[in-house]
Amino acid sequence: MSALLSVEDLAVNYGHIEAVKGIGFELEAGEITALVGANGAGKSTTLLALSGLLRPARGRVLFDGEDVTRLKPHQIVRRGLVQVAEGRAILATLSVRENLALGAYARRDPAGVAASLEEVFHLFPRLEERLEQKAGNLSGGEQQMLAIGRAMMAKPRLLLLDEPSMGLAPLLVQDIFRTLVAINRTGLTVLLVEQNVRQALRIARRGFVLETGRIVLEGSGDQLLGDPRVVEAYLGG
Amino acid sequence: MSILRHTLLWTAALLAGAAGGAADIKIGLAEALTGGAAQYGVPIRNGFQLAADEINAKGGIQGSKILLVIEDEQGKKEEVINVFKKLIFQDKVLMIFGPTLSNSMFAAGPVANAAKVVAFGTSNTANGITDIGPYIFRNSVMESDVLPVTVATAVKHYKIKKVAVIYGNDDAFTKSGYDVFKKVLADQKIPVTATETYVKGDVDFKAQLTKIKATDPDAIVCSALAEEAANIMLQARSLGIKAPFIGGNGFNSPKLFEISKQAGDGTFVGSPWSNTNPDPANVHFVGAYKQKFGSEPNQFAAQAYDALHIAAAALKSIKLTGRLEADRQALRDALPKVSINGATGPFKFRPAAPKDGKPGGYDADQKPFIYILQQGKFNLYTGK
Amino acid sequence: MEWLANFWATYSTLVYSVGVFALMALSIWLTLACGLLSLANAAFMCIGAYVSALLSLHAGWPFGATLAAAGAAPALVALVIGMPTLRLSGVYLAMATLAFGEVVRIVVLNLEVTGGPEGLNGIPQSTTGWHILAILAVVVYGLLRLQRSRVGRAFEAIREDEVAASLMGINVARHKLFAFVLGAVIAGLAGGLNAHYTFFISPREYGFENAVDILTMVVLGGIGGLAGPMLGAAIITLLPELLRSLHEFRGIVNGLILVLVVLFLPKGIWDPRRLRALFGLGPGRDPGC
Amino acid sequence: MFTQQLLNALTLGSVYALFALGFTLVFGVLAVINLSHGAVFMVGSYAALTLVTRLHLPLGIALPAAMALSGCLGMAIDVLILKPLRARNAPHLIPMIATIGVAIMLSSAAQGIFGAEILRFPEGTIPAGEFTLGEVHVRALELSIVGISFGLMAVLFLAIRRTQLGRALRAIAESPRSASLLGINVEGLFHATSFVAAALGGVAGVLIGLNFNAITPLMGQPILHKGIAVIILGGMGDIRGALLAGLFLGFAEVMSKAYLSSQMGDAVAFGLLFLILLVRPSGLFGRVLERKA
Amino acid sequence: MLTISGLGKHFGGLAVLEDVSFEVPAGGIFGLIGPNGAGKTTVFNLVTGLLKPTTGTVSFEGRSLAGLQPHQITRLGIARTFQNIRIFKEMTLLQNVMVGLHGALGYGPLALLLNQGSFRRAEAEARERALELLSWVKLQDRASMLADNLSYGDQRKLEFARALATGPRLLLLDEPVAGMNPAEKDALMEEIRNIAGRGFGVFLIEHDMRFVMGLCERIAVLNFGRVIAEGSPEEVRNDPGVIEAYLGREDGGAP
Repeated sequence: MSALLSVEDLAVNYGHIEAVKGIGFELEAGEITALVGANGAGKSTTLLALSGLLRPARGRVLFDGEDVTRLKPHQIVRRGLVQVAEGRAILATLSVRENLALGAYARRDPAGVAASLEEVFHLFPRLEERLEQKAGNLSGGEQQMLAIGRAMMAKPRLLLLDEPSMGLAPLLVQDIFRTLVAINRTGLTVLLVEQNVRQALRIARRGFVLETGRIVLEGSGDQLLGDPRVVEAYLGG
Repeated sequence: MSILRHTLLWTAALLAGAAGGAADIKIGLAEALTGGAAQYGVPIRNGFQLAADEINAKGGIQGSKILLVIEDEQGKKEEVINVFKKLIFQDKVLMIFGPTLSNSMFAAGPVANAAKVVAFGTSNTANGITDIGPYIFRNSVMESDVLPVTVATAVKHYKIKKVAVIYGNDDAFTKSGYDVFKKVLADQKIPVTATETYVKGDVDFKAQLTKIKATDPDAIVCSALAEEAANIMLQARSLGIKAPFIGGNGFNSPKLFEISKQAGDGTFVGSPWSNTNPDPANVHFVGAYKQKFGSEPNQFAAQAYDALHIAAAALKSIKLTGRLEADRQALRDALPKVSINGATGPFKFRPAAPKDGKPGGYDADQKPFIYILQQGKFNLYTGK
Repeated sequence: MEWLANFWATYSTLVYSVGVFALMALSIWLTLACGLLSLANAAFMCIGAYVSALLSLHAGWPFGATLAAAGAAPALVALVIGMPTLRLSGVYLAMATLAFGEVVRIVVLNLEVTGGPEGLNGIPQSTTGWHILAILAVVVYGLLRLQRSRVGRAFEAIREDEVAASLMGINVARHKLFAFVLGAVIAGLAGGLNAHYTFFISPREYGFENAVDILTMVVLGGIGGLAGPMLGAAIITLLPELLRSLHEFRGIVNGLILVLVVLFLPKGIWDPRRLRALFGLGPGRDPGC
Repeated sequence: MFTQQLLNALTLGSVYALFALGFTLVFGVLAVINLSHGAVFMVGSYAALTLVTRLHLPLGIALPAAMALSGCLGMAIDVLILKPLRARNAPHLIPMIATIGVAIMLSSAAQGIFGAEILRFPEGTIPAGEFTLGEVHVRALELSIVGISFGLMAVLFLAIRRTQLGRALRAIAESPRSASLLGINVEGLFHATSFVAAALGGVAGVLIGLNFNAITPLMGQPILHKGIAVIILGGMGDIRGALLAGLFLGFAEVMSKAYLSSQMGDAVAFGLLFLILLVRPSGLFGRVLERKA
Repeated sequence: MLTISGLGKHFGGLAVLEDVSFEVPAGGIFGLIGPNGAGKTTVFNLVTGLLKPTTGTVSFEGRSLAGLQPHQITRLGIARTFQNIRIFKEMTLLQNVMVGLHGALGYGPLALLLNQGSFRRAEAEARERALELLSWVKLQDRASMLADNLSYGDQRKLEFARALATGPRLLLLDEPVAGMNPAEKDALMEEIRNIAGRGFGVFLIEHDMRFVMGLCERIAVLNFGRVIAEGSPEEVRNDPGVIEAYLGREDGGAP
């Protein structure tokens, strides 16, 4: 397997603050990778830079061999790098159907879109039941399902998820994580940013620990779960 | 210091010497050439330019050419004061024509009056303009001279029992026209069934007209500018109102029938000027204007054209000394005696009644003509 | 010295206007300084101008007293409409104050006592350069003192973050109302001064365009300090005079200058830090960085 | 009389709504109060006039051509002025002032080119028919204004509601950031929106130029004020709200003139606006489009 | 010191907090923990008056805070910091802290206008006090710098000093160590201990378990808007409900 995404010396500034200070990592195709760390460690900043929403101060992002560092967000999405943003970022005033339709905005294959829609309904039957409702009226869990379902509509090759467990009941978190594993089994590569370190590392094949804008630890999910430093810092050791 | 003073003295002497010969006679023209009032200011400037060209082509005033110093006052009061001061103190003009709007004259007139320079309005019809002081002149005929005749003639012609009124209430010109109408109607004991207003920029008068229609008046008295009046007429007809219109000074424009076509037929207008007045002076003016500017003149252009001829007549009657203050005063004293026959017919001045014991300026003393609109044209009303 | 006398005779009104519009710019600057985008100041100027002119014309009050009334009347109005209005934020406040301004203009247009669209004329010419200079000096001094006190800091804090400011123990609503009312006082004074050197006032001088003109002065000059609004007022007032030779195309240049400043000088012309950097006096940042 | 007034209100209201449509669209999508919209409206009017008088084109061709021209103007304003300001993340007051500058430039340019005098369409440009139904009189021109206004509004409304592009615009209105993460070319749609909004403004200019038969460099000012009132009443950025509020303002104005006093027509409109803002800060009909980003 | 009883907050139909009751004792450091979205910041917003509770009451030193405006509550002696730092970026550090001293400056308008001694004295004292507070967080050297130019960690410290300037008896800290590295965290922990040592009550929200456990004397745990546990760090750490809610289930498999 070769690297689907490789990040080289990525640094991102937020105003005067250097939020990400030159990080590098690679994602293997077909794997789930977890990027973990405390609030403010620079996880979301990294994802926003990967999606083109923040312009890096330096460094390169290669997606499937192509340099996407300077591309616009919509161009990056069209190449199959799709993000489910933090806080679910669903479009509250639009219906569930419209949200899903917009997920396939860049696609020009109606048959493929219809097939993707069936897949999403299969993954999240609840969405089919609520198709005509305004997305803002969904429960927190349903909104997260919609956000992931909508991203799936773009037929991504790499899915970035920013804190999918935030504000969800444990039962729902289990559901979401199970779904992620299922999605991954279809061959989709996943980069997961989480505060729920234990859950994230459990499903991830590899993990990176980010602290104040730097990668301080990396390894397989199991390795990191067992690492005393991780246990102490994030699991309340 | 003394060198400077010498230089100044020399310059003054030179200027004085030059003015004594065949130097240009500088006359200021402050009109609104940009902004909302430019639609009046531009034809006024055209009228002046036409008159100046004619006078200069005929050899000017005792060998001196008239030089118009034209400034844009934008129809804003601060601007008009600035322009007046610039003309008086910097350009050192002999007198000033303008400004375009009555409101502007209220702001700038006192400046000229205090500096003892004639301010001559050609388009200011508001009451009280000439109360500002003895240096304020105008050849624009006040509505209070025109409207009583217009209304009386129309009432007699149509046997009018009651009228409705519509006017623009955010414009000094149309509002003061309305005030006069109101007084005239009260004086002539004609009941008013409805009084409606609109504001500048209104595109739709139907709400008011529908209301007027419901009161079934014998005529509609209208104080509006030509474009608005024409649209009011069109909309009135499209609502099925058949009553004729009686208009004020603002109606005096070819635009009225250009836009309203037959809708304005039967309208009574009183005016010192008309496009179709067959007097040779007017025929000459209309022809020359069309040739020079490629468009129909309007009343504002005609009054401006006459105004310069009035000033020229006054200038011809005096001897310029080159001493600015004396010349300004001489011109001021000569103006009231002028009487000419111009595009607007026979013209002479009438002193304004002193107000609060202070002497006033001079208003126009002109007999209005009454016109009736027929087949989209102004025709002189002959009484049948 | 004749030259100077001539110059002053020609341009004194222009200089007066610069002073009066500097006052207007400061009045809007004051509200902007605590984060309020108010377009009501032209209406406050209108109220001040009419109140003082009417008192001069009909009640025969001395000039000083009419000026005091010119400041007080709009302050009262500002107090009444400020309480409900200042709850609105951003463009909604701008639009509500704009609507208020239109209502004032239309009411003045339709009253008998104000002379309707014909306005008031024959107002005695009581304003002299010294009056304007003195009031401008007092206002600038007062605002400078204010700026350097807890009130000034509170304004700035409110502008940056209302919530954080309230948690610093600042009564946000009261400070906003204070800025709004004080702005109205300054605008009213400017109106009173203006009415007494132009002989004439009419409702058309206090419409939307005028409100926007004054706002433009502040944005053009810069809101970083007191110098910016005054500089902006001077430029906007003098520009038409300077561009006089361009005739009907001067509007284009006028608009273009506005657009270019907004595009290329985001903090306005008077931006102390940029100026310092420009003239090589340090790195354009405060020392210690 | 009431039926007639109702019809009067409908004509006036639909003109307001048509003008406000582009205005509110730009606010909804770009979050900019574009005060040059009145000037664009004026440019549309002059463009159609020039095409009719100089090139002797029939109105049927001049109208869409003027629409396209004003659209291009709108797009140029967006690309040249609003885009750099967006890139800089300028506070909302700044683009508003920039558009004031544009408005001054455009109306001065119009005056420089066409003069300050009132211009009008030559005779025969305008459909002249009119008819009477009982007490009610209607001109064909007015009917076509109502027709074109409602037609364009319906097309726009359906486009926004039903098409993928419309959904994308609503997504941008809610959050440009979320929209771009969905693969929507946000900048491109900003330009497109500016084009459409200005084109609508231009059409409104032509229609009013035809109806009032008076085209001047400053004709955009009064309607701009009404447009501001409409989009606030309708809830800023709300298309349906603009339609309803335009009609509502038309009714309020006509009815206050008809049954209260014609002097206070505008005072009623703005007084109402003021009060409504105090009671319902997000407008009478609409909701605020809150931006998350 | 701070008593919260039966507190509930609904946004539309969504209940963010329900029947939350606990007591923050005078002196010492009290922690409120819970997963993201559990409603912790909402508690702070209710206490400081930024939100009005749907049910329940908050009282401070025996006095009910119901109906009070945020600035009034601040003046009673409660100050707070924010999760996403809210300093005044365009102002200098000194000015930031002096804004916090707003309530303490009592000069009248006349003194202000005439630049009287009382005004100058009060301002000078405020300046001194502000510099002292900056020195507590070791920022006194950069007092005249714009706050925007500070690093993330220093911005947090500045926010701290600014909160202390309002003269609180209770300090509410919302995730004070978010975005800090372990060394910075340790340093800040010391600062907070120092501040508590000076007699301020501290009530903090935090994610970082190590930090909370090491610092707090008592902890309440919030999950889904309800208090699920309260007690000493030891008690909380061993509470099975807390472990499940906060750390996720041990057996990540099927339910």
